[in-house]
Amino acid sequence: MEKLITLLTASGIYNISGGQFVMIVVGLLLLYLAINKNFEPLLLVPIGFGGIMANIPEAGLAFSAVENAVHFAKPEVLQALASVLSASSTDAETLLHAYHTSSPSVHATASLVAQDGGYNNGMLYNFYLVAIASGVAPLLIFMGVGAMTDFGPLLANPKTLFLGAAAQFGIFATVLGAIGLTTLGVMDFSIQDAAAIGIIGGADGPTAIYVTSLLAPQLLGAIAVAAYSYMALVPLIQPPIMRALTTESERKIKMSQLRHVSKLEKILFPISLLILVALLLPDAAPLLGMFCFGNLMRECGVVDRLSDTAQNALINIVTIFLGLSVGSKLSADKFLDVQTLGILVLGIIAFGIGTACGVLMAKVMNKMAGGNAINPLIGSAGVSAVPMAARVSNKLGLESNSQNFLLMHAMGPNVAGVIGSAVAAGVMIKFVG
Amino acid sequence: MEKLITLLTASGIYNISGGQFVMIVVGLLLLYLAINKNFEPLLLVPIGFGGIMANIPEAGLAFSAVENAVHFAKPEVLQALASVLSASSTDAETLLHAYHTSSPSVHATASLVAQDGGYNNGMLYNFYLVAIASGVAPLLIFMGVGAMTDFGPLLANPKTLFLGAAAQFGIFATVLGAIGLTTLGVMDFSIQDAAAIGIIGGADGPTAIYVTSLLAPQLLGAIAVAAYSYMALVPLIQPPIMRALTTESERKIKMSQLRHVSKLEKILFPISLLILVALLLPDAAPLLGMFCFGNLMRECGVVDRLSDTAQNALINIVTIFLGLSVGSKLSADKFLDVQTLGILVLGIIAFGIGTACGVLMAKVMNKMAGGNAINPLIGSAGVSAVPMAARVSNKLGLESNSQNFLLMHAMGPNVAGVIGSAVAAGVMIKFVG
Amino acid sequence: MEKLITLLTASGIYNISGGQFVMIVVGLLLLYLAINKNFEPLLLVPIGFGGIMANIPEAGLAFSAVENAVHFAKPEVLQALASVLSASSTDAETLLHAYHTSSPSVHATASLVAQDGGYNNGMLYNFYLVAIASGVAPLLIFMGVGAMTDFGPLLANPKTLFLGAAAQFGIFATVLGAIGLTTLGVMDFSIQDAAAIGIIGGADGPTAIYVTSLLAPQLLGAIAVAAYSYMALVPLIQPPIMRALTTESERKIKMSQLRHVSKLEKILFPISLLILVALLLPDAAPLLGMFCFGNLMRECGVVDRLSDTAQNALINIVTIFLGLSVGSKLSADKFLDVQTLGILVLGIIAFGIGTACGVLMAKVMNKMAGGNAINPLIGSAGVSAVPMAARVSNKLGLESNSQNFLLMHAMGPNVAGVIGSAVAAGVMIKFVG
Amino acid sequence: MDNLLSEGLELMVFGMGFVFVFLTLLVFVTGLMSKLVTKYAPAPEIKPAKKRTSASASVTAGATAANNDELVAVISAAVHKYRSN
Amino acid sequence: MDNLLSEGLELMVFGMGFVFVFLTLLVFVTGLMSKLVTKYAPAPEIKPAKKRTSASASVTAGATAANNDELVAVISAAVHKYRSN
Amino acid sequence: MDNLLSEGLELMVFGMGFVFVFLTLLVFVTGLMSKLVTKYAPAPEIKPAKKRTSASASVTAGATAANNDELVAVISAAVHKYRSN
Ligand code: NA
Ligand code: NA
Ligand code: NA
Repeated sequence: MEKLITLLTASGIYNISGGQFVMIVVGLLLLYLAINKNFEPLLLVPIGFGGIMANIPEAGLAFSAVENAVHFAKPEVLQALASVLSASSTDAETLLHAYHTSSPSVHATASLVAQDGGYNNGMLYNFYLVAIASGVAPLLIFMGVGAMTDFGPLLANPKTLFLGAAAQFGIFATVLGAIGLTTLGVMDFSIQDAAAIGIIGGADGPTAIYVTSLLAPQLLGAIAVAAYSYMALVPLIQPPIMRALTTESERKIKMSQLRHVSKLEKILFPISLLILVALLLPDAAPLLGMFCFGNLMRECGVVDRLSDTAQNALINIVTIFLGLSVGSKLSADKFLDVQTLGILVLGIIAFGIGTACGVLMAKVMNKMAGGNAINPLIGSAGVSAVPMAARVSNKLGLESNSQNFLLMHAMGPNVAGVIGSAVAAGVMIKFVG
Repeated sequence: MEKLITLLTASGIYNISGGQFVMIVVGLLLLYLAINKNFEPLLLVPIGFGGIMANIPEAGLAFSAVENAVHFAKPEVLQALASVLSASSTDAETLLHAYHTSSPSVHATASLVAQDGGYNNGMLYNFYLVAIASGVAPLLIFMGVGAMTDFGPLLANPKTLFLGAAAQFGIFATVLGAIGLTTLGVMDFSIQDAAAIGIIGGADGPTAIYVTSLLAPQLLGAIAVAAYSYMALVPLIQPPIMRALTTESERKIKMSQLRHVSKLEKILFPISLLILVALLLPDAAPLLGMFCFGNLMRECGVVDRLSDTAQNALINIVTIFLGLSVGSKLSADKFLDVQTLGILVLGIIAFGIGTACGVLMAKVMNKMAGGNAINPLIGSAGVSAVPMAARVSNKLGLESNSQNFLLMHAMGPNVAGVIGSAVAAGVMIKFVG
Repeated sequence: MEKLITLLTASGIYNISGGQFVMIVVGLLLLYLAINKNFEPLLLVPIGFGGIMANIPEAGLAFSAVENAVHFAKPEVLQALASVLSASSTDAETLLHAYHTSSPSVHATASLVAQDGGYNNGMLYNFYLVAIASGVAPLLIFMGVGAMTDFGPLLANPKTLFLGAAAQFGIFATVLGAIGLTTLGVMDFSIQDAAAIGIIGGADGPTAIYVTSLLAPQLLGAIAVAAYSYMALVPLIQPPIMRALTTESERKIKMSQLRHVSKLEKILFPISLLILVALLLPDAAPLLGMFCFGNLMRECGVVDRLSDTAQNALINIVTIFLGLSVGSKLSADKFLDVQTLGILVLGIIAFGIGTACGVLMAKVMNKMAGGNAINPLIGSAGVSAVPMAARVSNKLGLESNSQNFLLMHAMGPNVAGVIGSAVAAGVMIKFVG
Repeated sequence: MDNLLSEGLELMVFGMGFVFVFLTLLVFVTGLMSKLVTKYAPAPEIKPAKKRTSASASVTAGATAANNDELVAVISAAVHKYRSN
Repeated sequence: MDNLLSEGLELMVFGMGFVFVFLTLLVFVTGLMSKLVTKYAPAPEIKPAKKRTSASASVTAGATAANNDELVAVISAAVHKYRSN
Repeated sequence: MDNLLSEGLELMVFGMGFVFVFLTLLVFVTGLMSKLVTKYAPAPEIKPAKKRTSASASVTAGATAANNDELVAVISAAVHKYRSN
C-alpha cells in the first residue's frame, strides 16, 4: 500500500507544475513547427524534444546534482550544502542563488556534497556540460559548416564582403535596443545579456549559442529558439523589407556572371582569413579558426575522408547533443519570463535591421559602381542564414525578371555574413566577456 | 641482468592467477560463441575481447587508479590511501572494501592520492566510466534502437501491447526467485541485486545494462553476458515452451491482415508514449525518452541525416565502447563466484516464465476474441529480443501451417516487449534504486 | 577611445612574439608539405593548422587555465597560485615550473584556483587532455589500423616477422645515440626523452604519440612532426640505403608465390597475438590489444558494421582531434629549441638504421635459405610505415626486374614492423616509464 | 529475511500491476490517437505530405517541397550558366 | 652520465633481445596455429563458412545463414501480402 | 543606467567599426591573394593538380598520383597472380 502511495506521489501527474505543463506545450509546438512547417528541423526537433524531457516532473533530467538535491530537500544534505555554499539559510531559493553565483571551486565541492547525499546530474545536464558548457559543440558545428561552405562566389566578387559587414548592424542596434529597454525600466538586461541577444541578428545558430554560453548562459534556451525560429522565418521576414527599400528597376538589375575561381585561391582563402583573425582579433579565433579548418579540409583535396566525416557523421552526432542540450535549458523557471518576450521581440528587430542595412549598403555600392552593376536584392543575404537568405534574394529577383538568377551572386554576401557575425561575436566577447 | 629479472617477474606468465586463466578461457568461449555460433556477435565479440584484456596479469586495464595502487602496494601510497579512506589497516582487502563503499567525495580524493603515487586508471576502466557509469552508452543505444524500430505493426493492433505486458512477469517472478534463494540461504542477493537479475528476463540488453549499472554494478559482467547469451538462445529456449502450452489447432490460427498505418500515427506515437511516461513514471524517462526520441527522428521525415547517424555511426561507436566496458567487468574476482551461477540459472528461468506468460496471455486474448483471431504463438514474442523472438513465432507458425506468416503480427508484441521491460525497469529504479 | 586602445593592445599584431611568428611559419610549411607534397596529409593538415592556432597571440588556445592565468598575471590570482603550488615567488617562470612539476592533486587544485580567477583551458588544450593525455586517441587509431590490416601475407610467410624485428634496431640504436649526445654534452635528454625519440624509428605514428605522451609529453610536438614527416619521406630515405646494401643479382630474386591463407587462420592470428602479449609483455597490452581487437572485428565476419565504423567514421573523428591536439604542442617555447634539431637528426638516423638492419636481416635469411628465396629488398619494409615502405620495395624490385612484383611479399614484414615497434614500445614503457 | 521476501512480493504485485496499468493506458491512448488521426487527417500515406506542403507553402515559402523543385531548376540553370563561360 | 650510458646500453640489449624473442615465439605460434588449422579444418575459403552454418544449424536455428535465406523468403511474402491489400 | 547606455553606444560604434575594418582588410587581402595567384599560378582548374604532381614527383615518388596509377597496375597484377594459382 505504502508502495502504491510512493508511486502515486512520485508520478508526474501528481507533481506537475503549471510552468512545466506550459513548457511541455511549448516543446510540442516546436516539434510541430519543425516537422509540419519545416522550421530548421535539424535543430528544432532535438531542441523541442529536449525541452519536453527537461520538464518531466521529478525526473530532474535537466538539473545538476546540487539542483536535484535542493529539489528533494533532505535536511542533512541541505545543511551540508548551505555550509559549503556559505548560504545564510537552507531554503531552496537562497541555496540555488548561492550555488549559481559560486566560484568554480565552490561549485565543484557543492557537487560532491550533493553526490555524497545520493543525487546525480540529470542526463540532459550532463549533455549540456559536455556539449555546450565546454564550448566544443558549436565549434565542431562551425568546423562542419566550414567543410560545407564554398567560398567560390565570394572570391569571385570579394566586395560582397561589405554586404556581410553592413548586415551586422542589426546586431549592434539590437544591443542598444536591449539596453534602451533596460534604461526605460521595461526589461532588466545586463550588457552581457544585451550582447548575447544582439547576436540573434547574426542569423547564425552556432555563433549565437557559442556567444550566449559565454556571456549569458541563463538565456541560452530563449536565444537559441529565437535564433533558429527566425532563421526559418527568413522567407517571411525579409521580402517586405526588401521590396520596401528597392525600386522595381533596381530589382531588375542583371548581374554579370561570376569569374571562375581557381582551386589554389580556394585553398589560400581560409588560411588568409585565419591569419587575419590571428593578427587582429584573437577572441574570434576559436570560432573562425574551426570554420577555416573545416573549409581548408574541404578545399585542400588531400584529406577528403576527414572533410567527409566533418560534414556528416561528426556534425550529425554533435547536432543531436547540441539540440538536446539547448532543449535542457527550456525549463519553466528560465524560459517563462518576461525576458523571453523581450528576446523574441528584439530578435526579430535585429533581423529586420540587418536585412535593411544589407539592402541599403547594396544600393550604395550599386550607385558607386554606376547604378547598374549590383542588384540590391543580394544585400539582404548578408545576414547569413545560409542558404535560405540567398534563396530569398534569388526568388525576389525572379519575380521582377524571370531570367535573373541571383542565387550565386547572393551566396557571396551570404557566406560573408557568417564571417561578419563571427567577427562581431569576437568583439562582443572581447568587450563584455 | 636486473632488467631481465624485472622483465620476467613483470611478465604475464609469471603472475597469472588461476582466476585470470579461467576468465581468459571464458573470454575465448564468448568469442567462439559469437563468431562460430552467431550469438549476438555485435555485443559478445567486444565483451569477450574486453574480458580477455581485463584479465591480462599486471596490466591493470580494468582497474581504477586506486585498485592499481593497492595491487602494486607501495607502502607510502597504501598509508596515504588508508588515511583518506579511514581504513583500519593497509591490507589490500580492507583498503578495497573501504574504497568501494566510500562516498563520492572520498572516492575522488582517494583517486587523486593514487595518482599522486604514480598510478592511473586502466584503459578499460576509463571506457567503463565514460560509457556505463555515466549511463550514456545504454541510452544512446536505446536511441539508435528507437531509430531502427517500426511501430507500424503495433499501431495496427495496439492490443498486442498486453502481450508485451504479460511477458514481463518473468522479470518479477525472477526477482522473487532470487529473493527466495537468499531466504533459503543458497545465495546472498540484496533486493537491488534481485531486481537487476530479474531484468535479464526483459530480454533487452541495453535495459539490463542500464538498470544493473544503477542498482548492482558489481554484477554487471555476469548479467550482461547472461542477457545477451539468452537472447541469442531464444530459438532454443522458446519453442518447447510454446509447443507445450498451445494446441495444434491454436498454432494453425491464421490472423487477419494488419491495417495500413498512416505516417501521422507513426509520428504521434513516440510523442504520446513520452507524455504518458512523463505523467506516470518519471524514472523510466531517460530510457523511454531516448527511445522515443530516436523513433521520432526516424518517423518525422525531416531529420533523416540525424536518424541515419543514430542508426549507424553513433550506435556502432557506442556499441564498441559499451562492449569493451562490459568486458572490463569480467574480472575473476567478480565473475568467478557462485552468484554468477545463480544469475545464469535465474536468467533462463526468467526467460522461460516470460515466454510462458506471453503465450498464456495470448491464449486468453484469443478466447476473449472468439477463439480464432489471435494465434497464441505470437505471445512469446512479448519478451522482446527483437527481432529473434518474432522470427521464432513465425517459424513455429509455418510448421503448423505453411501459409501462415506470423512475422508482422509478432512484431507488435515484440516491440511492445521493449516498452514493457523499460517500464518494469523504471518501477525497479523507483522502488529499490 | 579606451575601447579602441583595449582592442589594439589585445590584438595579435601588437602582441605577437618572434617565436610565435616563426611557429606560424612552421605551421604554414607543414600545410604546404601536406597539401602540395602529399606528406601524410591526414595528420599533417590538422597538425599544421593546430600549430598555427596554438600560436595565435593572446588567444591562449593551447594553454591550460593555469598557464593562461600566469600569462595575464592578475596579482591576486598569481598570489593564490603561488600559495597552492608552494612556489617561492609569483614570477611567471617559477610558477609555471612549479605547476608543471606538481603532483596530480596539486595540479587539480591549481586549476580550480585559476578558474576561480576567471581563466579557462584553451580549446586546443581541452582537445589535448581528452584525446592524448587520456591515451585514448592513439589507441583508437591503432584499433582502426588493425581493422584495416590484412595479415594474410604475413601468415603465408611468418618468417618475415624476423624482418619486422630486425628493423627495430633503429629504435634502440637511436636511444643510445640520444644518450650519447647527452653524455657528450651536446644535448640534454633524459632516458625517457631518449626512449621517446627512438620510437620515431618505429615509423609508426600512433605508437610514437602514445609512447611520447607517457614518457616525454613536452617533446610531443617535435616527435610527432618528425615521425610523420619521415614516414612521408620513406620513398626518399630508403632507396639509397637499399641499393647500397644489395647487389643487382639479389635485387633480381623473384620470390615464390604466397600460399593461400584461410579465413580461420586470419581469425586466430589476432587472438594468438593477444595471448602472447598477455603472457609476455603486459605493458604492450593497450596498444597491441586494441590493434588485435580491430583486426578481429575485421576478420571474424560477424561484426562488419563495427569494423566499418572503426575504419571510417571513428578513425576519422579521432584523427581530427589527434592532429589538432598534436598541433597544440607546437608552441614556440616547446618547439623552438635545440632539442627539436636533435630530434630531427636522430629521427632520420633511426629510420636509416632500421632500414639497413631490415635489409641486412633479409640478406642473412636469404643466405640461410639457399641464396635465391628471399629478395633482400623486402627487408626495408620491416620498419613499418605501412604501406609506403612496401611500395618502395616493390618499386625497386621492378627497377631490377620488370616482372618482379614484391608488393605482397613486402606486406608481410611491413605489418610485422607494426607489431615489432609496438613490442619495442612496451619494453620502453616497462623499463623507463 | 522475512522482510526481504515481503518486499519482493510487494515489488512483484505493484511492479506487474503498474506495467499492466501503463500498457493498458497506452492501448487506450494509442487507439484514441489513431481514431482521431483517421477522422481528422484521413488520407493514407499521401495526404500528410501534401498537407504539410500546402500548409507551409503560405508560411515558409523558401523551404517547402514545391520550392525545392523550383530551387533545383534555378540552381541547375545557375550552375549551367556559371560553368559554361 | 656514465650511468645513463650503461642504462641505454642495457636498454638496447634487453629491448632488442626481447623484440626478437617475442617475434620468434610469434613465428612459432603462428606456424603451429596454421598447421593445426590446415590439419583439422583444411578446406580453403569455403569450408569455414559451411562448417559454421552446419554446426550452428543444430544450435541456434533462428540465426544461421540457412534460416536467413528462409527468412528473406518469408519476409518477402509477408510484405507482399501486407502491401497488396 | 546612463553608464550602461553609453557603454552600449560605445560597443556599437567600435563593434561596427571593427567589423567594417576587418572585412575591408579581408577584401584587400583576398583581392591581393587572387591577383598573385592569377599572376604566378595562372592555370585554371587543371594546373594546380598537375603542378602538385610534377613538383612532388621528384620528392615523394611513392605517394603521387602518377605512382598511384602505377600502383593500381602493380596491385592488379599481383592480386591476379596471387589468386590464380
Ligand atoms: Na551573420
Ligand atoms: Na522485454
Ligand atoms: Na615499426
